[in-house]
Amino acid sequence: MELAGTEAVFFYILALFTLVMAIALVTAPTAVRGALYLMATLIGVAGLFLLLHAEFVAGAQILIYVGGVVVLFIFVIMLVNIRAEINEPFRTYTRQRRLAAVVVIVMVLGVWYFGIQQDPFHLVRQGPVVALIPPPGAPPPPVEEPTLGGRISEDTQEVGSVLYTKAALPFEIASVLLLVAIVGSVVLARTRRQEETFD
Amino acid sequence: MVTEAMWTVLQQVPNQARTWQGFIDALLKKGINDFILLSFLLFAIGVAGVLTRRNILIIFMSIELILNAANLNFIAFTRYWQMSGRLSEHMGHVFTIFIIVVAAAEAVIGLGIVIALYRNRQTVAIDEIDLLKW
Amino acid sequence: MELVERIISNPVMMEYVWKPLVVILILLFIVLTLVAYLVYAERKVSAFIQARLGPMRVGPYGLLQPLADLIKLLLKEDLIPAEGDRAIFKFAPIMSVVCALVVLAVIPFGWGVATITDINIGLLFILSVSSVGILGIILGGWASNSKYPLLGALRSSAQMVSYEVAMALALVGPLMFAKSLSMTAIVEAQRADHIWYLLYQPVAFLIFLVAGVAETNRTPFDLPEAEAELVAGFHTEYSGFRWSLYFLAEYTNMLISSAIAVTVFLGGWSFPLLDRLRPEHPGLFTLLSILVFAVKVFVLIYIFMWFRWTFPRYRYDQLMDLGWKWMIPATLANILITGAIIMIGQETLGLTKVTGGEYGERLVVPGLAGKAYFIGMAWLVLVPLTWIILAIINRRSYDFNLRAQRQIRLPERPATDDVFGKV
Amino acid sequence: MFLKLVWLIPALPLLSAAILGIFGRPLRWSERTISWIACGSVFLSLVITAGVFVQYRAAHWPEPYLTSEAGGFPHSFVWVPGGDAELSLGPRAGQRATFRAEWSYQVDPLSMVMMVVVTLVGFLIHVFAIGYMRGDGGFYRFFAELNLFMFMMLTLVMGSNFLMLFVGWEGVGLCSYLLIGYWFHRADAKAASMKAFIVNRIGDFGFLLAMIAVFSLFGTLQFTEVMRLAADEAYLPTEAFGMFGMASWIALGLFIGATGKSAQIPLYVWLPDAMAGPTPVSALIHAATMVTAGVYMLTRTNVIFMKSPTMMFVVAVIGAATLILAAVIAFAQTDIKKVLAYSTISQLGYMFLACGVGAFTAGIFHLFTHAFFKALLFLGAGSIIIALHHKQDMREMGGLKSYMPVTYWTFVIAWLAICGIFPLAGFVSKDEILWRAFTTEVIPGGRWFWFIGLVGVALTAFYMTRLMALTFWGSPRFVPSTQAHGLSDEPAPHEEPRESPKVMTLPLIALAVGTAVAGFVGWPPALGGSHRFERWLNPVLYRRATNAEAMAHHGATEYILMVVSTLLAAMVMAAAYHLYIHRKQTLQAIVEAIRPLYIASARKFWVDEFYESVFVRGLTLGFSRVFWRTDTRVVDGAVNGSAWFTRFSSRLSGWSDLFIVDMIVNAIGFGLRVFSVAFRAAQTGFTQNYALVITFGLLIATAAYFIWGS
Repeated sequence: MELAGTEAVFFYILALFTLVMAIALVTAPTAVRGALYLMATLIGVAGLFLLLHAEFVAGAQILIYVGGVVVLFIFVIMLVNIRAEINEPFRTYTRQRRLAAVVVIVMVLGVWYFGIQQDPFHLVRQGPVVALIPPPGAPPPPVEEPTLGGRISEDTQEVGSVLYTKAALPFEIASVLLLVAIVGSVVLARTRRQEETFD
Repeated sequence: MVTEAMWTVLQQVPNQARTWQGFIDALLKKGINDFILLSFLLFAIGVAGVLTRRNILIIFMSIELILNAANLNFIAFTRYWQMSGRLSEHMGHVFTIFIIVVAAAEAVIGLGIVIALYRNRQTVAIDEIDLLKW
Repeated sequence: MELVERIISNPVMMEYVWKPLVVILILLFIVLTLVAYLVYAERKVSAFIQARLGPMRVGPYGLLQPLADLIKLLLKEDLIPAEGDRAIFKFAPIMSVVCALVVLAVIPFGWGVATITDINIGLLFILSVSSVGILGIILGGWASNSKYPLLGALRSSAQMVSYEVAMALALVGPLMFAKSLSMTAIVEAQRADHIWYLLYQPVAFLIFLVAGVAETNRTPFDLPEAEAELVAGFHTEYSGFRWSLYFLAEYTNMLISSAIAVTVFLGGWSFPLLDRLRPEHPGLFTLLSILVFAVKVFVLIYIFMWFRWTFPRYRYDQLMDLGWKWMIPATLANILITGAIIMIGQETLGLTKVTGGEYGERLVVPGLAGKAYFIGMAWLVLVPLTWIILAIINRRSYDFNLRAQRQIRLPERPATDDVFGKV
Repeated sequence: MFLKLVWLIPALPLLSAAILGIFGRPLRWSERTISWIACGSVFLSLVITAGVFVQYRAAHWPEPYLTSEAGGFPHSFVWVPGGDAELSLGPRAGQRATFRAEWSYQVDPLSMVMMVVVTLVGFLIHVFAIGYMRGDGGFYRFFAELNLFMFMMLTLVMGSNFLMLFVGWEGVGLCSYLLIGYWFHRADAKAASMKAFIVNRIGDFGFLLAMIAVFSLFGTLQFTEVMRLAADEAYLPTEAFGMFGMASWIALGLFIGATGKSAQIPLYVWLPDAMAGPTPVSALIHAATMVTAGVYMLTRTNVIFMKSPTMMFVVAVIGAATLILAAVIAFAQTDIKKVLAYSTISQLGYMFLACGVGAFTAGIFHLFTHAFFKALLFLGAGSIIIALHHKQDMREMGGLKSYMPVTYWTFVIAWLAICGIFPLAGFVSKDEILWRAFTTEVIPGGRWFWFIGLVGVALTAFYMTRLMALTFWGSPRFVPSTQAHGLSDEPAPHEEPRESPKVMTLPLIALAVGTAVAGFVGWPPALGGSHRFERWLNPVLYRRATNAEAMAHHGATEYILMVVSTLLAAMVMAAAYHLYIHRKQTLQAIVEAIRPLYIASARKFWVDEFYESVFVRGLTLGFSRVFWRTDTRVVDGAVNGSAWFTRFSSRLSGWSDLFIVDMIVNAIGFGLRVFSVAFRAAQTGFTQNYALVITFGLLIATAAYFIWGS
């Protein structure tokens, strides 16, 4: 059992927030709004990571995704269509939206049936429950140690050591990938005039 | 979503007394299944966005949604392993970090392509870019 | 009714909802007042630097000036451009200020209760949340539907993204000593070793300071709001209270930058010889630690203001060159050389040991020899070596050599060159 | 204390190489700065080596000292963590072993000798190079590469496992390539560097195979482990003469590697060409250190070789053949450095001969002495070359004796040493080899090998005396040059050759002293010595000589052999002197009489041409010629024939086109138009359509998995 009691409440809040924002993203009228909703979705997912005790990944998610990728998105939106979607009539959806909707709904229902109802992975629920609201007469639930001054989760250290030992080769490959991405984006994004000047 | 979750809980905890208290207790237990469901819904929303939107930028954002759904799964399963006794299990986190890295690289390249495309075709609508057809 | 009472008064709610709420309210009150007085302080400092008196009218020595400003701002009309995106225009400053204020949660203002919360990714949290703050600025500039704000926003986001890299990388050096991202653990590490990491990491401190100035868009890096070119940058179209939110965010960011610098490099709330008070007078110690922290932060803030009123503004290309060609290589070199120094100190000379203490594993430097080694290496090896590396990397560039720049002849370019190429 | 610093010995030259390579050009350091850094680092290495020698001898001998025992990062670290691999040979076949290589250094008697040679000779040559390379544009590059070579060579000799040996092996190959091609604007240097590199790769292939076999057999690459296990009969059974088993195969691979690096038949062809590099490089890499790596490796793996008498015989035969062939070629060379190069090959043949007859210590001893006198010869040649403004042709020298006294006298010492004149270093080591060949019990035919060695002595004496006669004696034949060296601080262009500056002559003198005294390290008991060198090296050998055996008096035979070889050398030297100085007509007549042989020798027995025609031209050019013929005859014929056929048939088809084909085409077109409607609809050019299809396919696949898969 991953979450119980107080944490489950947060799970509901975050899950709802994430899903609503994701739906808002795919139905957003303009790309800037879309980027904002994407940001909200990513922050919601980061919150879920926190619930799952993945603090470092949550931090990295916000730092890289929200602070980097979304900013980049907005940057590009500003470069390519400043208000094209607002000032001119711009169809939001493509011609195949109905067909696509059917496919997605079939997918959801299929997974709902096969993956959740029939429980093929036998992921049973177990473990103790700490209720948010204790039943009358029950002993008060053990209050967790306040974080101040206590031992801190060593998630970051663990992730670091795994990243630099077991996953050292993928790490190197990722660095090469980033280098390739840098070079590729520079080559892709330069204007013809820049090409002429520097060639 | 909430009603679905409630329904799931009620289905899977039949022996729990269906009182108000039992219902709340059951509702407050969240396991791997819920995360898989959530991540799958996120994935489905992302797929829907990729399939239906006209704006390339929004399509990119939907792809980010799909990647995030995968991330969520990785983290949830890592936690599942940790709860199952493998306390030092952190490989899912590492995978997630790599996915984030790849997503960043993908966004950079993709947006570079969008800029180049816009420069040449003056549009960001995907169904107006159909050079492959000819 | 009973249910409601149970919800409100149960210990979990007490621990996680009510107590934090009180702390947050107190903190916000203090910080917001402080920020208001920072504006006052800035005006006073500028006045003294320019041999003026500054605000003198409202209250003694103009001490009530912030209050007057607040009333003025609240009463002003809230203008929204006609063709702008209204929702985003309204939302952007809120986002900026929220991101600035959220960060306050993890800053250790002092020992004990003065540390609101301590999470194990404290520093990462600060960096990531403040990186979200950029979005507020860029969206505000975009939503104004105006030329100057847009340009200002683009410049600002480019600048902040660039300098954020240097800022984050500069923090890696001290982290190698503290071995934790938790703010309290960093302070504790310095306190236990009786050292400030400034002494081990001079290069990182300098770079962090400069990047902090750039991150808060202050002179000499205030290109996003360069009055002469861009009117007021991204907030040209803002007025009244929304404008003041941006202002609040900027000053809070300055406070935060100083607080991080103090925590990571200047020993946070710890101070030599103060520790002896802790066992007997914990309350007094808490108060003194807050005071120490505040004094250190204000010294740095004064340095920030001093910068603003003494340095001229950089050109845009100089700004980018400084960020990418000087500061990022310097931080990378710093990481590498510091790693080597620690490696040699640890493996060869055996000057350090790694222990697991109250705040997790960290690098302990016991004894005078170890400290002398690290300080000596930092100032005698790291600084010159970094400088040599920078000199080699930039030996062909004339970024800051105006005399040499005048000798360069650029190829003739068409006059219609705009910032974004052919958009 | 010094043993803790072993890692610094290779690290210092590496550091210096890195500093010079990175900062040398951007910071525009002066030659003085560069020389101080380069030579200083090597000198420090030399000092540490000396300290290590003293300490090792006092505390650790005869056990090897491994730096991994000192522990800690700079001393040793896990370099290749590796994973599990299945062994495929020997008694442990099928079991798993961890492939794991440490970066740690091994100090044992053998590597100690090599370290001393490399650092001492290397330091002297570094100093010499300061003078030799003065004013060269790539001064910093030269010293960076030379220092890098020092690092690689020291890694080679100090590494504690095969993988480090291999890294050093490849590293010195790389440095050799860089330094041969140092004057990369010269076509011959470029070609020579590439030739050296490629020829060496052939040898490395054998070495690599042997290394793989070693791991597959023993499951480790650590020298100490491998040698301990190899001595075990269960792992590596001793073979009879004529058998070719496991030990022979491994030894064959190692030996192929050694022939490549140490320039033995058939892979010796690169070494003479390598003389295109600067002379200090020739002295350091292509005479004193790198080329002896093969001998070092043979000795290092002597356990494996001793188990295979067949391969020992092959080694001895190859060594003997190389010895004679190279010496004969050296007879007719006119380039002073080429003569020395062939002489090097010949001397390396001696070393291999020694290894082949089982006298590994004698081989290493000859390596040790040879390093001194051959380095001295090369540096002397370098001094002459500088004095004559980069003239290398001996026909334009002569009579230099009076112009360059220091160079001359040091050269004389080296000449006497290489000819084997009592009591210089060459005499001691060469006679050791001859005596051990004469008495060998490891392989049959020892006396024949002794005889070949004796012939080699005569040939060596002859061509070295010829070299002396053409360069130093006789009348001057050089053309006075008014051309300046191109140095800024040169007083005036001088017409006559003059003695080199001190920075070049001092290393010469030091090496001459070394040449004179190096022999006493291994003074044989027959002459009242105690075989100190052999006793020192004894611990690394498989078949160790007991003390009594080593000290045993060999009786009158040894004296007779010594006297025979010395007398022979002296006689040949006298005869050659006489021929070249006083009886030039007789010489001419002799050359005329054996003209075919002389030409063959001058043209190096056409080996280069043979390789060129067989391997380079035969395989590539020959094939291309075959293809060209095929092209012109078969393909062109077919094309022309088809052209005729086309013309003929086009008339036919022109007619049929009108009436048959057009109708069919129209029918097909019509049919395609009808059928393609469906495909056109599928090819929308609309990205999301494709994505939708992909999603749909994914859906079906997933559904299929859930329904039928599980």
